[in-house]
This record gives sequence, structure tokens and C-alpha cells, in this order.
Amino acid sequence: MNKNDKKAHKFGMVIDLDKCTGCGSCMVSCMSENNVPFKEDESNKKDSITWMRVYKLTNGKSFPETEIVYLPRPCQHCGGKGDHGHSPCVSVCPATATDYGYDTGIVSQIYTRCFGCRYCMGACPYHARYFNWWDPKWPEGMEKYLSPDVSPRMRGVVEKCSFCYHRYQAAKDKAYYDGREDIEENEYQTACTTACPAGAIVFGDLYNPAHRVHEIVKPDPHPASINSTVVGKSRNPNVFRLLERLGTNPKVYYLSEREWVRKAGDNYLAGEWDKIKNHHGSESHG
Amino acid sequence: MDSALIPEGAKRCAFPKFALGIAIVGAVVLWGVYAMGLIWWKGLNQTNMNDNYGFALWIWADLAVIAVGGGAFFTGLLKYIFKVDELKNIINFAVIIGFICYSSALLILAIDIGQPLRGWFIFWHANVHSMLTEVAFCLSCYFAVLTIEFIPNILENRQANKVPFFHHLAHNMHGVMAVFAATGAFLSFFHQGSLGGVAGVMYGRPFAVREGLLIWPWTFFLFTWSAAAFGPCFTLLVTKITEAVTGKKLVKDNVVHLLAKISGWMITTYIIAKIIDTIYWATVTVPGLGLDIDHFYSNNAFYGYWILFTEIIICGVIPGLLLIMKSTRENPTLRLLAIILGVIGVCLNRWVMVLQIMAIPVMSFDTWALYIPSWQEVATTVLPVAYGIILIAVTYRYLPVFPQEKELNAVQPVTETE
Amino acid sequence: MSKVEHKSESGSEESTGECAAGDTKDDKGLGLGVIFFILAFVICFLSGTLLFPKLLYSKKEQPFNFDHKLHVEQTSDCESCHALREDGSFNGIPKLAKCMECHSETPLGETKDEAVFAEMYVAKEKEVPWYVYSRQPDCVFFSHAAHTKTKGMDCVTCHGPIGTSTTLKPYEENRITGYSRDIWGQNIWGIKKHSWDRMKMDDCAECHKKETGHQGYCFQCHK
Amino acid sequence: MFPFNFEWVWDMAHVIFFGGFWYAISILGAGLTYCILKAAYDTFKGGGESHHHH
Repeated sequence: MNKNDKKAHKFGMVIDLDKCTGCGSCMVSCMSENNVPFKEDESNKKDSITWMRVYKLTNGKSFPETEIVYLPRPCQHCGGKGDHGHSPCVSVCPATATDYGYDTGIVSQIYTRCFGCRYCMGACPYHARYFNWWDPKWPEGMEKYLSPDVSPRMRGVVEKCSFCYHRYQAAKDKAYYDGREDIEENEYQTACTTACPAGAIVFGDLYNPAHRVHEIVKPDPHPASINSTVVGKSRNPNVFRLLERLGTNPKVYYLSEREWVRKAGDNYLAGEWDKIKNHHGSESHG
Repeated sequence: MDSALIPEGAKRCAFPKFALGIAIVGAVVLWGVYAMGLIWWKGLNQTNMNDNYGFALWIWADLAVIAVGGGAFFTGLLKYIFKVDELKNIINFAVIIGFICYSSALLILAIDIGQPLRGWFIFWHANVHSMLTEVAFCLSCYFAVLTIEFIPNILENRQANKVPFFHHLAHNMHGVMAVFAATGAFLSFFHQGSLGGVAGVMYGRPFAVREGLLIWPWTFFLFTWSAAAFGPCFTLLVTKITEAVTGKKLVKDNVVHLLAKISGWMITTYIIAKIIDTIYWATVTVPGLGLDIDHFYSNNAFYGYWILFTEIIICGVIPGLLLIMKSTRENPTLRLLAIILGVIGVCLNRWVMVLQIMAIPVMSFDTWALYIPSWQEVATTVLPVAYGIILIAVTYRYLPVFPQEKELNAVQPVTETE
Repeated sequence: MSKVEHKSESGSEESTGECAAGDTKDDKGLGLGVIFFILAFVICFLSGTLLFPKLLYSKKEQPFNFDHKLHVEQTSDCESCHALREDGSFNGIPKLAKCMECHSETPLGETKDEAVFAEMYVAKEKEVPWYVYSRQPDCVFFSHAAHTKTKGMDCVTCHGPIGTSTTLKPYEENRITGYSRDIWGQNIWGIKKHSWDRMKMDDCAECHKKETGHQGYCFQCHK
Repeated sequence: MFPFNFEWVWDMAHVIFFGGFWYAISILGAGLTYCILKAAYDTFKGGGESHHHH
């Protein structure tokens, strides 16, 4: 199956950072939806599991110019160099515990296969992968509230955001029952998307021009001029991806009208930003 | 007491003294084993690793012992394939050191994984595109080679050699050792290389990533080359330490000079390649990703340019030059200085290529991740060292490790007294 | 020739005497060795095939017997009890309410098992704690809808001719993994003759490869 | 690791990787087997004269 396959999807997300208030609803809904374990004492965040993590960024200026933006960061579901499916983490996993679904563009993680070498965590520049340092301990009775659609994890394995794949499975089941070929845009939405009170997160199929995510992102199927391994760059000048020029080709896009926010998405040499910002997003029009 | 086991004509310290020494080092081993048990029982939460810093102290130790253990395959390659015959006087010891290094490396890997009982997945469910898979396969196979190379030496123990089958087995294994050594060199090339590849293929990490040849990033070749270059330094260093502890000369100077010379040329060529690689990386690769080399060496409490300078100049160029020049190579003090610097250099390189990578922020709003290892990590990292000391002590005492020992220490015929 | 070999040659000469001494031909020893080897093999073989399965699996009896044949005769299909819900998910083993569509507190037939059912469960309004032979591990997602509805597969292909059985076999649980033995297969070597003999990932993949040309991505069957 | 493993695909990568692996294993296995058999033969033949003709 490849992307020329009519049935193939490329699920992606665009997060409007100008709408995000940093309320954390996405983090909470993600945790409860996906049976994400927590620690008794959550004061040390460095070994806490947060599939969806909200970063706080500032423009570094002093009052009154200070600006703050909150940046929710799920797994970026990288397509890898050239968008061929060799994501940084998938290509390094020694035991094939994670793979790239060419039918959905979603990077999987199989907990019962993972043996905890953590190479994928090292390879991921987004810190989107988390290790289970402890066995999960649920407070009395809470086990009954776990979702049966997401398998709980054991100590010693890596886990990460799955774009709520179980919701896709459920949506497909419904479509099968109805005798439909495929699912509707609204049938498969991630927990964070539906939980966001500001409507900052838009989720859908980047291949499908009718989906909102495609309308906003307008992904460019041609390789980018800055780096030929970059595919799917947005043609919307306000849309960017994190560390885009590394060639990881994330499927999570960010939207902001503020220049400093867009600049924070990647690394630029001194003076480089001013040269490329004007071309940003408008590459393939020429 | 154990004189029947001691090689004929060799002088060894009294058994109680030996036993005391083993007991002291053994206590350190027990400490390490206790820590290891804690980690296996309670999990990796016993370490100070975290989600931003998933590789830790012992992974550095793992890479370092494999690098310095490279002396075994390279000496074997020179001895059995390139027929550098003098090296037969040090090959046994090189093999023993290699055996220690590789068994330690495998043990560390067994501690390092979150689900040790699933360790076999790396073989059974192998993803052939992962450098780590290549490491696991070649490492295990090469450890088998080292065991095979070690066996004849064990069978040459005075009592074991009396058993006709063992005697013949040892003899026959010597006969086909070139085949094993060639296989070992093949396997070593790929696992040393793939350890370098582990870093080089991480294209999400600008500090690690390298361009390369086909599927192999340049770090692949640099790691193999550096292991072959610095491995012999470690063999010489341990030989020197053994000589100091036993108070005996065990290997003739011409053998030491030869190995030092080969090592010197290997180091020099390696460090030239390393410098070219570093310059290319710093001036082409990294700026292409929007980063300045300063990014990797500033804004943190530990990693500065000093580490780059120490690794390449002080512990690379200097030992290389000291060992290729005859006058400095044959000066015992300068030679010792060179091999110590060399060993530090390759260990530092492995540190940089596994731990500094993890510490450096990649996203513009990310921060440096430094950490202090827990005592369990320290104990399990010290464990291989203590275990190595014991194994060297035991093999030195009971096996004919150094063929030249008798000749070099022939003061008077030793009569066995109890 | 290298010096090492000279050395070992001279070494071997020293020990020649001992070699010869220990070399008195002893055919009796050889015969005993062969017998020992055969005996050891037989013991290992038997314990591996007979004892090992007993140690590995614990046997549990179902709450009471269920006669599939009898029920199929009444309903004439599987779907009357095991059906898809409207959201496309599969109901699995029916709950008490489903049974009560036909049954009541007074048994329909005369079997002892039905009496147990009526007394212990219907009267007490308690669900029957069936052991599920085909229960997959937590990490497995399986869409009955995709297989039965969209592709029109029958139940027998995966579950075997369970509809013609009159008794329920004991449920065997792997003591280490906690999984049903039917996943691995009743054959201790894991060899299968029929498509329904095993329910391992390899079996899913085998069929998927044949039918779709691809064994599938991880998330197709995992959650 | 084996062609019957779930992950196995008959492609270039697998053929090269496992070709090398099984090749190395075979050489080691054959070498060891030769040594052991030869040693057993030498032992039964008795004495140490068998290897004088090296």
C-alpha cells in the first residue's frame, strides 16, 4: 500500500497557536482517553508521561513587549525523509515494535513488543516518546474506569501518542457495519481535538482536499527548496512545522500569525530567517 | 596450595595473598551485582535517567569497553591474517581483555533494557534496518568468536592439558584460528561500525547525524577505525598494569614497540579522518540545519569546547604523534603517557557520541539535559572493571597467558613448594 | 609454522605418557554411554510432550456445560446469539438478557445444565462467568465487522466447528501468560492442520498476506 | 531471524543482513565441529603423533 493508493489516508493535525490558551484540556483528555499512567508524586516532570505536552514559549522580550505562546506537542507522526515512512524512531527500533502505517501515516507503538532499549527516544528530537519507569498504579477502583479500547502499558516499555488510533478502528467498524467504504471526517477525531475548548486543534486527512486540515495547511506535495527531503510543506504562510528542515516531515502543523512564534519552530542561523521568511509557505507557486 | 594448577616454571604469589586480593575486588563485584539485582527487580527507575535523557552512564561504559576491547580483533587480524608473527606474544592477553570487555558489554545491555526478559526480541523480531540490530547480532557473534579464541588458552592450563581430548582440542583450535580470527574481524568491523552508525543515523539529532556512504554514516567507519586504533593502546595499558602489579616483565619490548607503532599510525590516520569529519560536520552539515557549532558547546554547565579539544588534540593528535615517532615511542614514560591519553581519548569520543547527543536541545525552546547518575548506575558501571580484574588475575595465575614470561623471568628454576 | 605450534607440539610430547595411560579401550563404557544417551532422550522427550503441557496450562471447567449443537438446531445460525452491534463492534458471548429472550426461570429442556443455569444465574440475575477460549491479549484489536460483514467470512474458518459440539471442553490457561491455550493451539509444538487450530499473530498475517497481499501494519490489529 | 518469523521479508536488506549472519554462524559452527571431531579422532587414535606432520 502506498500513498498512490486511493484508500490511503494521511492523518494530520494543525494547531492554531493564536487560539490556544494553554488550558491543558488536551493533555487531560489525552491521559484519560489513553489510560496514561501517572505517578503518586508528579512534581518531577522529567519522568512523567504526557503524550500530549503543552510547552510554554516566550518571545524573550521584557514588559511591555512580552508575549507568551502555548504550544501543544503530540507525537508528530513523522513521515521521515522524503515522507517515505522512515521516521526517525521507526527506522531505529531494533525489534520492529513501532512501524509506519502507510495506509494512515500514523506511527504505531506496540507495547508488548517493545523491550525498552529507548533508542527511539534518543532518535526523536521532539521528546514525544516516553518510557514507563514504573508499573502503572491506579488508585483504588480506578482500574474500572480504564478504556478497554487502549491497552495499558507495563513497566519498561516506551509509549507515545497514537492519534487515538482506537477511534479510527471504531469508526471503521461502524463504516463496515453500515456497508460504507470509508469514514467521514467527523467520525474520526482525536481526544485532544474534541476536548479543546478554543477549537485550536483541527484533525483530518491531509490527502483529502475536503478536510479542514487540508484547507488550512494546503500541503505542497513537491520537495521543498530549502531541503529536498522535506515534503508536504504548507503553502499557507502562517503555517509551520517543528524542526521542519531536519527532514522528519511531521504531520502536525502549527498556525500562528505572529512571526516570532513561527521562527521558534525551527533553528535558523543569524540573519537566515529574514532571508527565508518571505518565501515561507509560498515556495511552489513559482 | 594451588601449585598444581600454576603453569610450569612460572612464579606466582602465595595463595592467601592471591585469595585476599580476589576477596577485596570480589566485594566490589558483589556491590555491583546487588545494584544489578535492584535494577532487574525494581526496574530502570533505580537510575537517574529520564525521558529527556534516556541513555546514561553505563551506555557510555558499554560503548567504551567495546571500543577499547577492539584490541582483540585488531591484534588477531594482524597476527592471523597479516601474519605479524611477533604479536603471538600478546595475542592471548588481547583476547582475554577482549573477552572481558565484550562479556561486560553484553551484561550492560542486559541491564539497560526495560524488559530484560524480552531481550531476545532483538534477534527474533529483528528490524534489519536498525543499527542496534546490527550491533546486537555482530556483538553476540563476536563474543562467541572471542570465547572460541579464549578456549585453547584455558585448555593449556597444566591440569586441563593433561586430558588428551582437551590437549588435542586446543591444538586443533590453534590450527584453524585464522578462520575464527577472520570471522571475528568481519563481525567486529560491522558491530564497531554499527555502534557508530547508531549515532550517525539519528537525523533528528543534528549533533549526531552524519552523511555517509550508502546506508552507512561516516561515524560507522570512524568507530571501526578508532576501535582498531585505540584498542591496542588499551591492550598495552593493561599489560603495563599487569606487569606493574606482578612486578615482572611479561612481554618483550620489541613486541610492545611494534604494537605501539601500529597503534600510532592507526591513531594518526584516524584522527586526520576525524578532524575532516568534524570540520565538514561543523561547516556544512550543521549550518544546513540552521545551527551554529556554538550551539553544541555553550549555554550549559558541562559541555564546552574543552571536550572537543581534549578528545581530538590532547587525546588524539598527541598520542598519535608520540607513538609514530621512534624516539618517543621507545621512551617508556612517553609511551605510557601516549597510551593513557589514547584510551581516555576513545572513551571521551564514545561519551560525546552517546551522552552529549542526549544532552543537547534540538527544538529552539528546549533546554539542555544534564544529569547525575545514581549510585546503582555507578555500581553497575564499576562492576565490569572489578570483574575484569578478577578474570585477569585468575587467568594470569593459572594459564600460560604470556609465552615470553618464562624466558623473561628465568632467574632460577622454580621448585614447587607447598 | 609458527612458534605457537612448536610449543604445543613439545607440550604434547610431554603428556604423551598420560594420553596412552588413559587410553585403554573400553567398549563397555561406550555401550553404557549409548544407553544413557537414549534413555536421557526418551525421558526428555516424554516429559516435554506429556508433563510440560500439564505444567504450563491450568485447566478450568466452565460454569456449566453448553450444548452448541442443540442451540444451533433451534436458531439455525450463529448470529442469533453472537452478533454485531449497530456501532460495528461485536457482542461476543451473549449476556444473560440475550439468553432470556428464549429462556425463563423454568427450564425449556430437561438437562442438568439448564437447571444450573436457571437456578444459579437466571434466578439470581447473575451473568454467567464463561471462560472465553478465543480471548486475545489486551493489546489485540480485532474487527469482526471487517471479516464477517465486509468480507463475508464464516465463523468456522477461525473458530472451528464449535457450532456442532455438544459439550464444552475445559478452558486451559497458560500459567505464565494467562492466555487461553487456543491461541497457541492445542498441539504442544504449535503445529496446525486447520485454519482454526491456532489464533496467533502469524495466523492472522498468513491469511492477510494471501487475501490482501500484505500482512498489515501493527495498528491494524493492535491497540 | 528466520524466514518463518513475522518480520521476515524476502528483500535485499534481509538477504544481505541475514546472509552475512548465517554465513558467519556457519563458519564458526563448522570450524568448531571440525576441531571437536578432529580432537576426538586424535584422542582415540592415541598419543600426540597425529599432529607432527603439520
